[in-house]
Amino acid sequence: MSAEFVLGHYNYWIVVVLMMVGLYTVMSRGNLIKKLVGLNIFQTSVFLLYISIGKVKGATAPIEAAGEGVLYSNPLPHVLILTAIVVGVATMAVGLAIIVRIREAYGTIEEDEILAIDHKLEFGEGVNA
Amino acid sequence: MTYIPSLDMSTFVDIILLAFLLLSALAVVIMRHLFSVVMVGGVYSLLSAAFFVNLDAVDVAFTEAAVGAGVSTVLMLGALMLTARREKPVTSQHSRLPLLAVLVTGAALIYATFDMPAFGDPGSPANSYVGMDYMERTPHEIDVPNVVTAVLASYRGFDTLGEVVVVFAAGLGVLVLLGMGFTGGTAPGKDEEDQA
Amino acid sequence: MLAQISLHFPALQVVLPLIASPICMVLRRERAAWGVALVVSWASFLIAAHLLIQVLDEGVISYHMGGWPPPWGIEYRIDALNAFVLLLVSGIGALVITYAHKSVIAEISPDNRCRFYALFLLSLAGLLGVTITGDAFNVFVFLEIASLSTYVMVALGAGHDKRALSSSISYLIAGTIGATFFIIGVGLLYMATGTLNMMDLAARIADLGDSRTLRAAFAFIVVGIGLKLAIFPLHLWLPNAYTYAPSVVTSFVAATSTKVAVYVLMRFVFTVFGTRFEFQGLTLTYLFLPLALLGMFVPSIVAVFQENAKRMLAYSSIAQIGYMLLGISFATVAGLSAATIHLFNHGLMKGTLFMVLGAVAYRLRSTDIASMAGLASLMPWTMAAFVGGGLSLIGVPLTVGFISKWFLIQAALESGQWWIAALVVISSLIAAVYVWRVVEVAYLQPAPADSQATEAPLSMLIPIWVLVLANFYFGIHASLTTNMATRAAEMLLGAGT
Amino acid sequence: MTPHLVLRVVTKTLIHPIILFAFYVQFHGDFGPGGGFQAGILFAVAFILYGLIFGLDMLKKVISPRAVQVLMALGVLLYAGVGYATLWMGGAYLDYDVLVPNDTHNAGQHYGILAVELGVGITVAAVMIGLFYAFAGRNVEISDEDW
Repeated sequence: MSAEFVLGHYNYWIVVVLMMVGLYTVMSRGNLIKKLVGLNIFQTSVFLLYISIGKVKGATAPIEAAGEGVLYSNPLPHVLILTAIVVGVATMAVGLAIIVRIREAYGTIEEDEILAIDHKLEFGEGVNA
Repeated sequence: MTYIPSLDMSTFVDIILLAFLLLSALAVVIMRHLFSVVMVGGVYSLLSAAFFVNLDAVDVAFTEAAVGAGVSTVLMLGALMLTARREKPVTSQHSRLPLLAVLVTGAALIYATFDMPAFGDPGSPANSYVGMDYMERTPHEIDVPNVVTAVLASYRGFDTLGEVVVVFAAGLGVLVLLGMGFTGGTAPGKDEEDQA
Repeated sequence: MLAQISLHFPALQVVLPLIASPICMVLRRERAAWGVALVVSWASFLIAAHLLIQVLDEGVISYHMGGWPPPWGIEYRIDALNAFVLLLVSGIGALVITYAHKSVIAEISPDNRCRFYALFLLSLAGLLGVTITGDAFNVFVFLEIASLSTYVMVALGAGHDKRALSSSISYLIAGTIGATFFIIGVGLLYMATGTLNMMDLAARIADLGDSRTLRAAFAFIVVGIGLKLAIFPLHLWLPNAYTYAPSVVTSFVAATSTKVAVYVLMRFVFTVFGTRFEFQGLTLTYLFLPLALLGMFVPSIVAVFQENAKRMLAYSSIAQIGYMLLGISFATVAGLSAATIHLFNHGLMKGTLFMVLGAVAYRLRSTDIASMAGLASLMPWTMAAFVGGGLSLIGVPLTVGFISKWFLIQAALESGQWWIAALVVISSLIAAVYVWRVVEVAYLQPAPADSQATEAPLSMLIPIWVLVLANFYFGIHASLTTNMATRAAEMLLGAGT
Repeated sequence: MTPHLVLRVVTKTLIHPIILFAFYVQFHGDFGPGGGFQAGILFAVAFILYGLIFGLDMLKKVISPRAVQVLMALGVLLYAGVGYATLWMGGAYLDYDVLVPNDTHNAGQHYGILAVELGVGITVAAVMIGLFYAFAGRNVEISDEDW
């Protein structure tokens, strides 16, 4: 593995590690807010991947005011990620609203406690609406 | 002409920013005080915005700073006010299966990187096809200087319509779930049927 | 004039429900919102029918959004396969909306009724958008419109049972991880090819041959869709979401959203990656086939032991996804047509059954099997519809279920795996067991003396019976669906080469 | 609300430049970074800041929750409506060229982009203010000691 190869790929490697840290947080933590923060990190890291794809070395932002003969970075990943960022925050808002309702209905936002209450509803007190 | 990656100022800044991103992501996993978790999550977004600027994605950076670091963080804090401040400790068995899943997924992605074009390569498939064509076509087909705006609002304008609808769906969804407290909305006191 | 408008039907198919949604939201009267939703969803169905006829007559329709040709602009591309899926989704949407009025009044608080129709239309537009588009990233955007509105609609069940909230958040987290996996996959595809248009992707992938980036892209797209689709080990979010969502939502989502996900899976695996992509063959044989077989049995057995009929049918849905996956895993024309036929037919059966349960919930306020004792004497038409749908689910001759199983068994035999054919038959017997549990309680047990339940209102019965009759009609005139499915399968396998 | 004089004065002076900047970002998106999304958020920030400092009731007088809901829908209607307009004028959905036929200076594209960006801005701003109303209008249940 040459130095050039490392220089040309370290960006992707770190981004992959970041994604996995986010994904791990979502999957392993029981606190719903923390899960959402993890989800946020996971998604943001995917944005980092996309933007890395569109980078052109020595180029500038794709705004055509710089004149002739200037190198520009690729605008398409930027557009896609603008959309994805907004989709991400929309999901976040809905998720948080549901969590607030969960806290009001269950008194907790810890997954295991919620599951325990659900379980009790199912088998324990025979409650069915 | 083959592209040979080299170390320059932008790459150097890139490495530093990625290191900080990694640190803040790890901090989020370790910390249990939710206020700090949310704030460090905001820092993560802000660092990403800096990363985007460094990679010439100024529009994305602007949005990430406003949305990721701003709106998301404020929403999270708002939700914290209404929910809890601390996270319960996690037992180690709980995190074993996720760890395995994450390692496998990560390995798949690292495996994928070995055939990827080098970072910053102007000749990579992504940077030499549709994306770059927009740079050529925009001046005579749409004639606005900011090509990102041209692609966003015209070439891929339908995606953006979808995106506005997603925002609308989120607004509608939160309205349905929480109400707006006043006229025409579900007042907070009206949820007694959930408690039943 | 009509000819002029019909040129734009591909766009209208999606943007009609899309623009009706904000209109419904600002309306103050629930009846008005229902009326708008009703008109729009039926118009949508007519458009889908028109598109299907046009595709069968004239071949593939390509519509350029914004007038930009692909790959620069977003293309809507309609062929035999997705025209078929569009017809299913819009048809179920129209019937469910027709049926919805009374059920929504019973289950959703007055403040939220207009907004509910707005969400419903968003979800319909999202699913139609995912199906019709020929652009990989556009799939993601419309998938999120559909998902986001569905999460909220599931959470609306909280007025009845608070477990709807915990189901909704699990669904949201699983769904978002799935969507993120999907965009990682699309990003890797973009990295390797530089394009997002599906046909263009297919052409470029065929040129590239094999690479690690493409393999990873394939894996991420399959896992991402697999989460949305609730393929067997990734199904954990589904049973609760279906159980606690309002009846109308369950009827619509169960009959459409997993079907659209199956469609997206087929589209990516066969059209985009194509049969020449070697990694695909390995995945189909060593991953899809075992998961399909496990999926046919484990959730079916779990379904037998459920106390709640809605949850029972939810597990049954996961099992049915196993059948579709099985068809896909053969990667033959017979297998893919079996999968496509079952995709359509399962939409019909589950639409029927969940709508019946909605009618039961409307009268009994419960869908526990125990509470349905003697219901056949109180709600004879409703329970007869359940029997009709149930027979179809089991796969009795003259129903669509039989056609599905018949094609699946033939596909298995054709690929020389008679034991798989045997397993399909055995798993159908399990379906007979759980359908019988409901029928036994409803027909053979006496009704409680104090029961007030009466026959479901006509506005619910008519859409239910339309679907029941469809279950038999397409079971008898099977050539209508099978011809289309075979054509779609040939197209899928042909396009990649 | 306790009278935090400094906060109030600073807020009052800040709101105008924020709104001005939002307008700049909204209408200058063709030339520099920015566009409807960013502008919508900036608009919302001005209102939310006002609501934070002067209280929800004061904000309600400036913009009622019902108005917020109508604006949410209006933005989508404007964006999708531009598409219907182009259909009406004989083009494909969202084909802005037909808005100003027989034009070589791409005026149709300019008007189209301006209109849809405005739609984006309206919906985003309204949704953000709506989110603020939704979360801030909820009762806080847990005590401050838990912090």
